[in-house]
Amino acid sequence: MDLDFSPAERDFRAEVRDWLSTHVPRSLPSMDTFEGFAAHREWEALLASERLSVVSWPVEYGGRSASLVEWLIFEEEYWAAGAPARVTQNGIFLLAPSLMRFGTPEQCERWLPRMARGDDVWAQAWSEPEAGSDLAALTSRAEPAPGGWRLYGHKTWSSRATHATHGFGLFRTSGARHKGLTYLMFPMDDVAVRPIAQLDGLPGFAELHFDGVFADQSMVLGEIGDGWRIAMATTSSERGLTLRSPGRFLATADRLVALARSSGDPVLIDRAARCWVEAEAYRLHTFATARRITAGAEIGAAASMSKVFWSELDLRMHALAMELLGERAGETPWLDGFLFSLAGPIYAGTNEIQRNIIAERVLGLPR
Amino acid sequence: MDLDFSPAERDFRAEVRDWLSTHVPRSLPSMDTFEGFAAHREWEALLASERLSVVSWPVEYGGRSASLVEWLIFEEEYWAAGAPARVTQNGIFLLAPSLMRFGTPEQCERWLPRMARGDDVWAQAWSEPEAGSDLAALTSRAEPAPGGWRLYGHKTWSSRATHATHGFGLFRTSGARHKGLTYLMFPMDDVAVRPIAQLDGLPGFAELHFDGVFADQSMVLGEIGDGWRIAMATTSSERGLTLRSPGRFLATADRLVALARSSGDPVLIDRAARCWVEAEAYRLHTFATARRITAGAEIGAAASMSKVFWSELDLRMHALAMELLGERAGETPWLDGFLFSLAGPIYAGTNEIQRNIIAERVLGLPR
Amino acid sequence: MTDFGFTDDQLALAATVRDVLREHCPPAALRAERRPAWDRLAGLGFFGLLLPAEADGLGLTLTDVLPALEETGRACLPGPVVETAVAAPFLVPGTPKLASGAVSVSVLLPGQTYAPDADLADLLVVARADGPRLVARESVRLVPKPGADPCRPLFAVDFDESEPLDVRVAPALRRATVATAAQLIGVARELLAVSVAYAKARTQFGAAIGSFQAVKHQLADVAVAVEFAAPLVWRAALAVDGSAAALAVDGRAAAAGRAASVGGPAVTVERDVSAAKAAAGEAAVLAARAVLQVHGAIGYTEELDLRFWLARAWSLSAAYGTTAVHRERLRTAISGGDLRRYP
Amino acid sequence: MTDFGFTDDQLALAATVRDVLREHCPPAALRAERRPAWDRLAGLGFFGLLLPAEADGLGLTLTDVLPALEETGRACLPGPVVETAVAAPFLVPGTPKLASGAVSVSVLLPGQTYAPDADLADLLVVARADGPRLVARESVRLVPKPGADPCRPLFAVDFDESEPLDVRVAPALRRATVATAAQLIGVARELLAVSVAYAKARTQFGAAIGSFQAVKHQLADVAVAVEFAAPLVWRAALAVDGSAAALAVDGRAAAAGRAASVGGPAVTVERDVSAAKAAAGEAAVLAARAVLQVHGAIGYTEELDLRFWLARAWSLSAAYGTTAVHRERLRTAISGGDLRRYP
Repeated sequence: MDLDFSPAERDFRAEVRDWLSTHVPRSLPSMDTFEGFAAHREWEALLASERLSVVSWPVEYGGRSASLVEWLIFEEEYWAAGAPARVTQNGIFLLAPSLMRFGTPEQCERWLPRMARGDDVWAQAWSEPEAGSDLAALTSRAEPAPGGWRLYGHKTWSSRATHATHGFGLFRTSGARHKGLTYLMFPMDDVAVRPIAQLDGLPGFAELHFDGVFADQSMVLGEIGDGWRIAMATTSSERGLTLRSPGRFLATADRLVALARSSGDPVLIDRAARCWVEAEAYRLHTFATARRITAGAEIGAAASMSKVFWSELDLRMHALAMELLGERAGETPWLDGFLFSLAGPIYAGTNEIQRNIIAERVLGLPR
Repeated sequence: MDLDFSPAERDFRAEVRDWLSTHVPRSLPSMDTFEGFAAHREWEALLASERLSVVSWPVEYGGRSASLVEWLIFEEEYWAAGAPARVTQNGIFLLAPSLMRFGTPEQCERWLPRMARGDDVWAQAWSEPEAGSDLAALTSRAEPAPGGWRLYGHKTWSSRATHATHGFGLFRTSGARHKGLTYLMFPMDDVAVRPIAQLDGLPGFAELHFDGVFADQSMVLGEIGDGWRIAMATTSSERGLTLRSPGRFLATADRLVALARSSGDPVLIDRAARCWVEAEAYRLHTFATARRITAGAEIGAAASMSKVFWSELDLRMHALAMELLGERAGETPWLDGFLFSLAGPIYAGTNEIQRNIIAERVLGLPR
Repeated sequence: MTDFGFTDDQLALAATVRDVLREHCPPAALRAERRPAWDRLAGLGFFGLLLPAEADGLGLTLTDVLPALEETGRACLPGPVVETAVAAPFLVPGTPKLASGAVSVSVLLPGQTYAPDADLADLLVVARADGPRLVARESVRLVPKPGADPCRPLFAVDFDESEPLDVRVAPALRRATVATAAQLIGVARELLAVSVAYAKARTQFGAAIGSFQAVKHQLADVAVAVEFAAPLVWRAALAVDGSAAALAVDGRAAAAGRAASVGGPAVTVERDVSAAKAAAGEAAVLAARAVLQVHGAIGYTEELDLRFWLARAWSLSAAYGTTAVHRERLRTAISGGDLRRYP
Repeated sequence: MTDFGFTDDQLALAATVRDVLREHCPPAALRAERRPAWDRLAGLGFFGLLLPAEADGLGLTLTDVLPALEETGRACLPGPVVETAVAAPFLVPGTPKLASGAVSVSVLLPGQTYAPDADLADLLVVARADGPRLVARESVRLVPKPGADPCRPLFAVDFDESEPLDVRVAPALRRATVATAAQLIGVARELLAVSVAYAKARTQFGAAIGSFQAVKHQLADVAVAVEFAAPLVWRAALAVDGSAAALAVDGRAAAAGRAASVGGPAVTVERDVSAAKAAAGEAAVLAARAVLQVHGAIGYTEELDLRFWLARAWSLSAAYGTTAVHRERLRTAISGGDLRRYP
């Protein structure tokens, strides 16, 4: 066992830190506004110009073929530098792993480099009004059409969809429940988008209405009817290592400790110190997971433990910041962070679902 | 709204406090030992000689016909004085309310005065090995015999049964599940008792084996086959106001604050202060409940809220004391108190069951 | 004789307020109006409830109006209600027409960071180091401050002209704090009711989500938190009222010869006020957390009325001292040896 | 290059210890013997693992033996294992036959209240204000102190004759604390396994209780707590080992020219040790709470083996500093600005 970094890893950290220190924009408008979305895309393009937008991807798709540990180092530096949230997140963390695993070489070459530069921004289209936690109850459908498929139905809780260029999701091509679902990508041009304002007043989500939107044959990911399996691989990645690197929580914990210290209240300092240690535990746990993945292990249901841990830690940190700031919270980024953190235990599989998965698939309790 | 006590109530409090200050024994051996059991019975007899063992009972049964508020006052003073736990508890708080409500005048006159003096000490016989939380799954049975009933079967988790003189419980006289259960009292003489040692090493529980134990007709409480309804009225009283008066928790909270204060650790003091306020909340809530009962209201399922609150508060208080005392805990009464408090969320209906009841019967959520 | 519950009169007042708010402060009004139902409440005499008879008021106690205040929380009523109806009678009781509701008041007292709803206020009472000052609308400069609650905007206050007020702010501040705690109980009850209704209606995996034990137990925990926070709020109101009575008795040289048995010395009253505010704030914040978890993503949107109650839970839990501030006061009082219980 | 997991050698050692304990420290042995499996472990060289070669040891690091220590917790192994195998090599490394397991050691170091298993100790190391003292069995007077754990009795220690020890106690104390944290992880894992097995087997209301969501979620929470406490324990072992390495480097006038990158200054090592002990203690206490709740009344009895693990969770969480003490150290370190992460 060892927690030393190699010289190459230390050099990489130094390079990233140095570049970020001179390039991170002071602050961008929210990515859920029109001008904020454009500014975030510009930032992604700048990152990509340094091959820093997707460091773990192969070089040919715009990355550096970085190791998992290097990616974790990048993320630590990225959030510590106060860099902006990633408008390309859904594509990079949800779609790209599925593309690399289930897509054709042509699909990868066509879409991944554009995604890496922020040329395309992808929205996910999983949930439907009657299928939230119960994803297998989807009813949106894809009907065969000359050269491809026509999509019909109604998706909701699609993050970033208000400004996205493309989307991806599951559509029913036959059968019921888990069977007969197909994983499809589609351009947003012909999708009727109704923005949904969040608690902060901005349209982080949208409803998508499909009335014959065309997706050509090249937009099918994997086999027809195999969408459930592909999506489960993707959502497991969403729940697990790749979506939530520790970097963001480490940066939040550092700032929280500074905030608590200024209060002088030992009880609040204690709560902040506890969060700081938990963020450190999450980081260490992630190093251990990275080691296992590098050794070829599948993380599987254990990813649900990470999801529960980081989402509740994030909420606890922001709730403590709310108590520390009181009526001044709205003058700081903590209020928006708090509202965002409230969604953590809900999205990517509610924590109730995650606890069921832990109990049934990690511990082996009966369904 | 008013929190003043009447002059009579204040006089009663002064009398109780005064009497206890000169009569409470310094400390008795555990009631689960032979000599401790005898000493506790002696103490009950002394209490009864002052009509203080069952203050809320009618005068003819040994009480003072005290109001609910006077009973609460008695309990506050009793625990604040550091007086011994009540060896007669099962009879007084579980059986007696059912006797008064469902028993004949002859049954009340025969059993209640003896119970008040500790002449008889009653053990409950509810649970069976395969019927713990699921009480309706009982299989112990009563078979008709000349002049009464013969009892067969196996009960467990019978508190105090090792030394008790009598028992009471449910026995199947016909049917399945809730139907066909009859509420029976029985002498312990012919019951085979196997003590069960608890975590503290003492036999607070026992298994009871019945192989034709005779209970004459006078030992049936209520109608044949009506036992479930009677028992539910009793267990509701067990979960609710009567078993857990605030007095014990108030005394614990006061001692906990003193203990925490001496640590000088503001985080532990904060936790103690929080417990103190919660004990006070429980007290105030109980005054409000007493007012409703006095006005003729049925508390019903709301009693489950009290059960959850006091049992988890009690556990929290004792767990904090364990942290405060560390390796010195065993030299104080707090260790035994901690072990006892661990049973709180389990007995008298687990807190999981209680939360189901709250959700279904107080909030109206579907089963 | 202890009688720890509300009288028929107190409950009737609350029922009247509830009926008015149901009709005149529906969720649609929260989106459209800054001060819905204000005139209707004024017509009921709401703003004179705590004022003495000589100021055209009814001279009621805080305890008397507590259930009615809870209803204002349950309805998420906007506007400086607590400040005008509860604080002002103890700061500027002689203000003409205060009882009629024609004058709106906001306050900025010790422990508050900003003045709530100051945009609607005809008068502001601002505590300064040398004592409270009365500021008229035309003398005030307001700077809006961003916050969570669109219906309870916050303002930094500056002014040149003001009058000194010869009054202690503690009686008003205590009452505003307890009144806010009562509103928080109302907010929590409404959030719980909305959660239960949604959990009965929403189905997933072929069953109402309210039939899943995880949902049941979360909502049961909210019910327990509210159930045991409420009596602390009632108690604090009695303590505040009692300390007024005790002061009145003292003022008359304790002619009656019997000290008020409910109200204790000031430190105990502060303790009880902090216990009420902390417990009510925590119950409401817990209810907010549960309602979001039960609703899933839909709870996280502006479209649902829910967001007004969520915002109110957060804004009121920070108002008149955060939960952390009141917890700090509690541990100072209690570890300082103030373990007295009343009666 | 980071490699945050145990090597095959480290895991193989743990597997060997586990096999020995399964055979020679079954639950029946906990009722019957004071020091089961001791000779077998000694035969494996267990008590020399941390001793240097010149003391007939293997010179392993704490990290190397951490999984094996976790197994001693999982098996609820009685006896002064941590004191003899982990603390003694850094207090009295020159003791003849220490590596062979022929000499048992108990310790009473700063932060401990009583000496554990001192009835079995041939030697005692007792910290006094003027430095640590070595006390032989024949010079010691022991007063047994009541505690929760029948297999880890506590003793007050008094003596007349003793020798001064010219050694710093911190290295031994840190290692004993981290070793105890590793045992707590083992205890927690065993309690979780027992809970899961019982929840699968026990039926109520016609279903295995493990199919009820309330039970599932309680056990899931235990799993999460253990899962995220364990890496803190590993990290603390690395930090303690690293600080020894750094000292060794310093001692050679930093000839190699590169400071140890893992071990930080002492304050950071203390911080990491406290993080490990607090998190492991809390995980074990949570597991104890859950196992009792899952078992219902039967968990509350002396008849079940369960009681030994319950008692161990409580006794070890209080050993070498309570959770509260370590939490206090953590907040002092962290609020003092020690936010350094390694590497």
